[in-house]
Amino acid sequence: MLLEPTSDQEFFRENTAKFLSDQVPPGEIRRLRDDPDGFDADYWRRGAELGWTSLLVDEAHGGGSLSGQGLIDLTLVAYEFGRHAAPGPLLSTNVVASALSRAGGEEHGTVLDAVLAGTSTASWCFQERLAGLTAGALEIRVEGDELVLSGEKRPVEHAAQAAHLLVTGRSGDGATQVLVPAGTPGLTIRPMHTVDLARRFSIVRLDAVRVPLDAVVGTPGQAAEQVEHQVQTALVILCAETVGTMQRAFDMTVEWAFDRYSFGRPLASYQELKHRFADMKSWLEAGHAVADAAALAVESRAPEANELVSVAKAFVGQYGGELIQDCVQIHGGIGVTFDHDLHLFLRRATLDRALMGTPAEHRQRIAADLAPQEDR
Amino acid sequence: MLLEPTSDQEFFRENTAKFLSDQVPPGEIRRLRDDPDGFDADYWRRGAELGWTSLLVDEAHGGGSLSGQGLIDLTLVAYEFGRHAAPGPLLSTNVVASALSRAGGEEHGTVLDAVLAGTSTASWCFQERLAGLTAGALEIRVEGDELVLSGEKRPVEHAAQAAHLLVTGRSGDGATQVLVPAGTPGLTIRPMHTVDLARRFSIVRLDAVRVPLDAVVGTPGQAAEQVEHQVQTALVILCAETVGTMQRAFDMTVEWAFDRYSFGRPLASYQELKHRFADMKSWLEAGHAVADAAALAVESRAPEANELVSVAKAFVGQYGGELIQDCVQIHGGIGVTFDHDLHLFLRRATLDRALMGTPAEHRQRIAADLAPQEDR
Amino acid sequence: MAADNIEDPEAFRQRARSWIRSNLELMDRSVLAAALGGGASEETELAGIRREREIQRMFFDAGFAGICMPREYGGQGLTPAHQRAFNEELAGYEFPHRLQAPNFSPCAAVILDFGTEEQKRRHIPAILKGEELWMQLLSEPGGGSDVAAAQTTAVRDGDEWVLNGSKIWTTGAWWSDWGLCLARTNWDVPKHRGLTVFIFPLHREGVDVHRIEMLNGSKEFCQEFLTDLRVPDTDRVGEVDEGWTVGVRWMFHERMLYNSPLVTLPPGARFTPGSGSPADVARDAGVLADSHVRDLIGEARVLDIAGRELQQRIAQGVRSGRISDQGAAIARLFGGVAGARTRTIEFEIAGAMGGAWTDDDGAAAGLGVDFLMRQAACIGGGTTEMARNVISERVLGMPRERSSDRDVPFREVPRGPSAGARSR
Amino acid sequence: MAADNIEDPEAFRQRARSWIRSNLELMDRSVLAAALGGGASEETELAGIRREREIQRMFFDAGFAGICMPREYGGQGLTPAHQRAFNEELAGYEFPHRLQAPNFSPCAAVILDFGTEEQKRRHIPAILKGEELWMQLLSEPGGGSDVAAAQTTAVRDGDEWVLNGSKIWTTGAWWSDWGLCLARTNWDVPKHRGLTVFIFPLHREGVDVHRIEMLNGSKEFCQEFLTDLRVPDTDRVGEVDEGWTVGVRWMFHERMLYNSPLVTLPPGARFTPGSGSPADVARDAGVLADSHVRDLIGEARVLDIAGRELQQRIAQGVRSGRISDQGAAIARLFGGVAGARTRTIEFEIAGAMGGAWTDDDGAAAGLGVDFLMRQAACIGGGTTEMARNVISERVLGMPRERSSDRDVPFREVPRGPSAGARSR
Repeated sequence: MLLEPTSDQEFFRENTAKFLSDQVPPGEIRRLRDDPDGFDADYWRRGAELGWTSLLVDEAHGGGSLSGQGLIDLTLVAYEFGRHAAPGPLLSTNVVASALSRAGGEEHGTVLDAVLAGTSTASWCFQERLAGLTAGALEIRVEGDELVLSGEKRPVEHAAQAAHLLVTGRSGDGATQVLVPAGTPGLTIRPMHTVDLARRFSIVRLDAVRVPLDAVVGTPGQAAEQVEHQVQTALVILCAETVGTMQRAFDMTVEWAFDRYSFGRPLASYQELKHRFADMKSWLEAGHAVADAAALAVESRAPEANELVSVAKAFVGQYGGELIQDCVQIHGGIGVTFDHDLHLFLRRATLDRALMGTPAEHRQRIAADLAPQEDR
Repeated sequence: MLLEPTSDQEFFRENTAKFLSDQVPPGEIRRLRDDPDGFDADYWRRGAELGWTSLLVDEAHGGGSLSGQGLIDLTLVAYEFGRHAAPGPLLSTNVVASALSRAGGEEHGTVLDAVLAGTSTASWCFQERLAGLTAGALEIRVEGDELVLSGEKRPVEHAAQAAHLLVTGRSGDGATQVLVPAGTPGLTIRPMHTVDLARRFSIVRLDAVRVPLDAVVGTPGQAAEQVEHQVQTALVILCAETVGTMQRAFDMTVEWAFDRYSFGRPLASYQELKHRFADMKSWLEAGHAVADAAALAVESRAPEANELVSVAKAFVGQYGGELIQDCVQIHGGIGVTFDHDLHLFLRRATLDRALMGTPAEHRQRIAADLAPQEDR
Repeated sequence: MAADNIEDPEAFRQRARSWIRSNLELMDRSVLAAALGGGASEETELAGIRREREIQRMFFDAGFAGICMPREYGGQGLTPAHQRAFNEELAGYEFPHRLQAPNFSPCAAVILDFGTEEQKRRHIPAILKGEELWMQLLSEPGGGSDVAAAQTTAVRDGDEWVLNGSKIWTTGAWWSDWGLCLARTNWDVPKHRGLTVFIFPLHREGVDVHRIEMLNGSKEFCQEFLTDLRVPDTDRVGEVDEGWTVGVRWMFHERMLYNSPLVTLPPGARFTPGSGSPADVARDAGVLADSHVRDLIGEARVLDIAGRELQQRIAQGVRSGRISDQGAAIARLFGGVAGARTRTIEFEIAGAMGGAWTDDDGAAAGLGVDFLMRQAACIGGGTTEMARNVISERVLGMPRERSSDRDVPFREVPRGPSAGARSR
Repeated sequence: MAADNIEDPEAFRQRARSWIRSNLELMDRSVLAAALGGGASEETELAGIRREREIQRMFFDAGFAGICMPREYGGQGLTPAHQRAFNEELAGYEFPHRLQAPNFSPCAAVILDFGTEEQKRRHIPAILKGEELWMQLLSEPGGGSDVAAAQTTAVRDGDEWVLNGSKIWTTGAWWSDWGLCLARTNWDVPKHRGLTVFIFPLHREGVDVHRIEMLNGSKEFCQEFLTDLRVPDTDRVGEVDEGWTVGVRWMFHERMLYNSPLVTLPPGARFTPGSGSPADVARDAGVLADSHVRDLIGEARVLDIAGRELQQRIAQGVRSGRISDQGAAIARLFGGVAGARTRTIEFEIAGAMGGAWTDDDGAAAGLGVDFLMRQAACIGGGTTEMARNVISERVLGMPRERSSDRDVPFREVPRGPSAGARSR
């Protein structure tokens, strides 16, 4: 997280932190395991009032940021989501809201208004199996005054809870994005299992789903740049959230190490553990640093943004998991029980690591930029 | 190394250990850095008298083992070579001697006798760039009553010191091995740099090198099985040698940890270091265990021999390097000086790791056996 | 026992093979995986236990129970080579996997080492027949790795002892019969000198067994609350206040687990989660051709085989005396670290399926949950940290870690700000 | 100094750019690599130093020396932002890399922090002009990580001190002019309370500089033997017996190395071995298309960038006070571990060429030797172990490690069986 936030940013972050601590304490997250939606509509609406959905939306469209750098502000929310393993479709609503606003905001103004107000949510149907971070193989065809969509997306965040789905795909050689209302014939939403207790994912199948031409977002066949920016935005959100999980697990475990005595002295006095805490601290601070650098690069549209989001995702994906697992180890058996809180953060970090490209996929992406393969 | 050697084996190993300690103490190894041959002819001949070259050779051809399991006996020598970072073409002479003996021993009897006696050495020209552990792309063609060899081998152990070179290659679809005398026209031997102070490697080029038909070893075009066995033998020797380097570095560093005081108490009393020693001990014992298992499987021609040599090479290649580097770290600055002994063992382990397939190459080989790729 | 009284291991193997083939079903790996992953219902679980007791009884009747246990207590009095032959023949067949650890080892092993003649005659045959299932009551909620810091207290009252306190991490106590329990009988001496070992039935007044839910949904582990539990002095194991002598051996048996000749474990039937190999995961995740994935597949195999060979080396060395009993910690450490790494490898190979999956995803399904549980390999049965302490101090002879409880009456040992709350 | 007195960083950058382009040569990376790899001859090395002194003088004359140093001592009195701009403009050009560490930091930094006014006026301008090159005499042969356990002794004799002992790991002492030296002035108090810092010229009677050969052939490190070396009391830095106050700050500067605003370091010019990137190595080893190799290339890049961003975060935090000075150890730890891992990655990518190579193998040549040296990244400038102690104890506030030398007169501290021999 930002080392030196403005006082506005700090106030904003603290508001969200306080709200999450009150509304979704660990016991509530555990309870959500059995809730099919994973979050409560009222909770989400109140979060939207705190500003969770508007930061990437143009002021002209009803949005607005604190600092003029909306994505940076949003990382503060994502970070607190990580620190609380908080429920709700933070990533998908923000990516969709940003996409609708960037596309002009007018055509889909009603949808955008509802998403901004938190009265409904929108889901981003982007990833496909083994398609990497591209718009995917889903086919988008023009037939008369309709678009016909066919293909499968997975995993899709909170698809079953969303009023609208922003679907990416290919029309001919170009990338296209289409806003599909929930319940459109031909749309099937099949729930998936996930490691997280509160987030919900689905496989979304589109079998010749028909929508009017004006369901398109932006210009048909020209969405590649938009999609790339959405990918970067999503990665920034995931990284900030992961850093939040790392920070929380680390803090809990430092406290445990001071409190817990073994052989008559606190765990924190054992050199081997102290040195592991030192390593964890170095990963944690490096995690903050790369996640922030990536956010700033995307916000400022810097040329290195694409590399930095991959570096950040690869780094926090790998070291975040290792850090929290080390926290589990230091807790011992209690750390793998359902009643303990630690696994809530391990779950979120594990989920985020697997979404939008694993560390290995991002390392390949980085290598592809550094060393294009002449021979392929 | 064998957990429970026979008393014969123990006596044999101790003889070699004592000879190496006397003849090639660390100071002598350091001196060899500037010796173009890397070992002394008399040293090698006396080693041969101790039995270094005869263990894989049939009794009928002048060889013989202690235990009836010659390769197991040889691992004791290789282990001591590792413990002393000893000079000399142990791997190549044994592989060649074994190949000549298995091929019948008669055709190349004079060469075999000299190798057995240690009065000359033979080199095994096997590896090529990026050819993996196959006989290679070197071309062996019949022209009248001659064989014509063309290709390049690298790295070749002690080629420049050898009286004969056993060259593997392809004739048509089959693997063939040919014994080429040093000095044959068309043969170029170009020295390479290496991390080791005593071992020497070369690039051996064969430009239409002509030898009589009877220079072939075994049956032309039918050497695949022989080559596979030679590869397994070489890997067993390298693994045993690496385990010797691990053991020596570990022992030196345990001693250092007891002797060296920091902040008024021995390094061995620091928990963080103690735990690293525990990890090292587990790698060391596992290294002994897999290296021995591989040797036994190859010796007994067990079906899992091929997998076990790759497991052993991958394991000791990776963990051997990590173990000795950790020993360097625990020594601090002194551990990377030329005057200290530790790097002699790090060098040998580093060399052995890179020869005959890196850990990564062996992991690929293991995966290829476990999961053949249907789609390639 | 003289060697010539013993059946030839090869003949024994043949006899075992034909008996196994005509009497046992093939192992259903998916059932095993579900049981281990916590996915089985209580009813299924209890049915499984019943079947395992039944098989154990069949072993007993056929002369395959307690292969390395003394004949006078119902065992076969044979050698580790016989047990190995039996294990190998058993590969692929159902076997009483829940009855191995801690039932045969450490529990039965400790009774054999320290029990009275009467205790051995009463309990060992019952264990071998599958009539008594035993669990170890060793760890405590406030104790962590420091099992000698037991606070569960036993106070003498005539010919009986009265036990109060709590034990935790007892596998399957809810379906087991008897417990082996380390308790404090003296708070006024340093911790190792005031312990005593007791045995008692788990389902009786004074013992409240509570199932703990693990993060993967498994409820196999239990916590027991002992309240004024009365145990006759004849159910004491070893001398009063000398329970640590028993405890040291007890933990040796625990670390030897998979190598104990008292345990029946077919090769390849390690108690690990998942039912597919890393190569299966790669195939079902569609990434089998990727060389980075193949590197991971190779790495997992290297760890698996190196671990197996290490186990064998340590077991052989401990048997022959070339390696001290404490050397068992070396294999425990390696196994823990390799197990955690293997879970990570499988999760990595699963890629996006590691975060969200469906039941159609084959071997790649559910690996995210196994990843969440991966440290269990480095915690259960004594942490890897404790193993590292043992290796450095007992095997390598390095100076003992300073402790603030060595020469202090246990009553006065610092327990930290929140120990009271945690230890209930 | 008021902000309005300061040149705008952008204007400064423009001025720096045009000066650099018209006055400096482009950097020859192969020359740098050879120098770092120990492959340069003594003559080449000395010629390199001469050129660097010359460039430093040009910096001074052009107003680019000591950008963040006070004007009264010849510096420019500007801000870290100016130094950063200068560094960025310098990328790709020759610069006095051997004169940065430890010359400007820690040495000049320590003089600025603790020197007398006279010492600063005499030495800082000379350093900025490239006339004096400084080295730190901190470590000792018997001391390891425990620099406060210095045994080099200074005894007062009137207005002078007489020094005896030995220092080690001084980079380039053979071509340097002055040394900053930590010595013991009192053996009868605990170790931290009996130290004093002195400065003296390195090439004079009583100082014997001996070059140490590293395993890669480099002879940059030296060991000094001090024999009845007489140093005037005016060349003492800080108070008598309070050298540890200086030492703590000294080591902070050392850990800040690459982030110190006193150091001139173009981005990408890190002092690492080798002249090729992992991708270059892969290309020259013929394995660029392999996805496992590409994973390693990606990993090296991740570590490189994460390390860079971490350095910046820590530097920013230390400047603003949000992170304590001790936080510099976090970046030092990460840099060491990442450096060692990167050497391993390059070696792995080189494959067989890592063991044996020719001069024709391009970027894949010689990486085996860099691998042999890889721990240097975790040793030089304070070990990663010491950094972990600092982070856990000073940053996280965990209990200090027990030591047997805290409240004991230094004379009575146990030194181990062979300390005498080792410390000469």
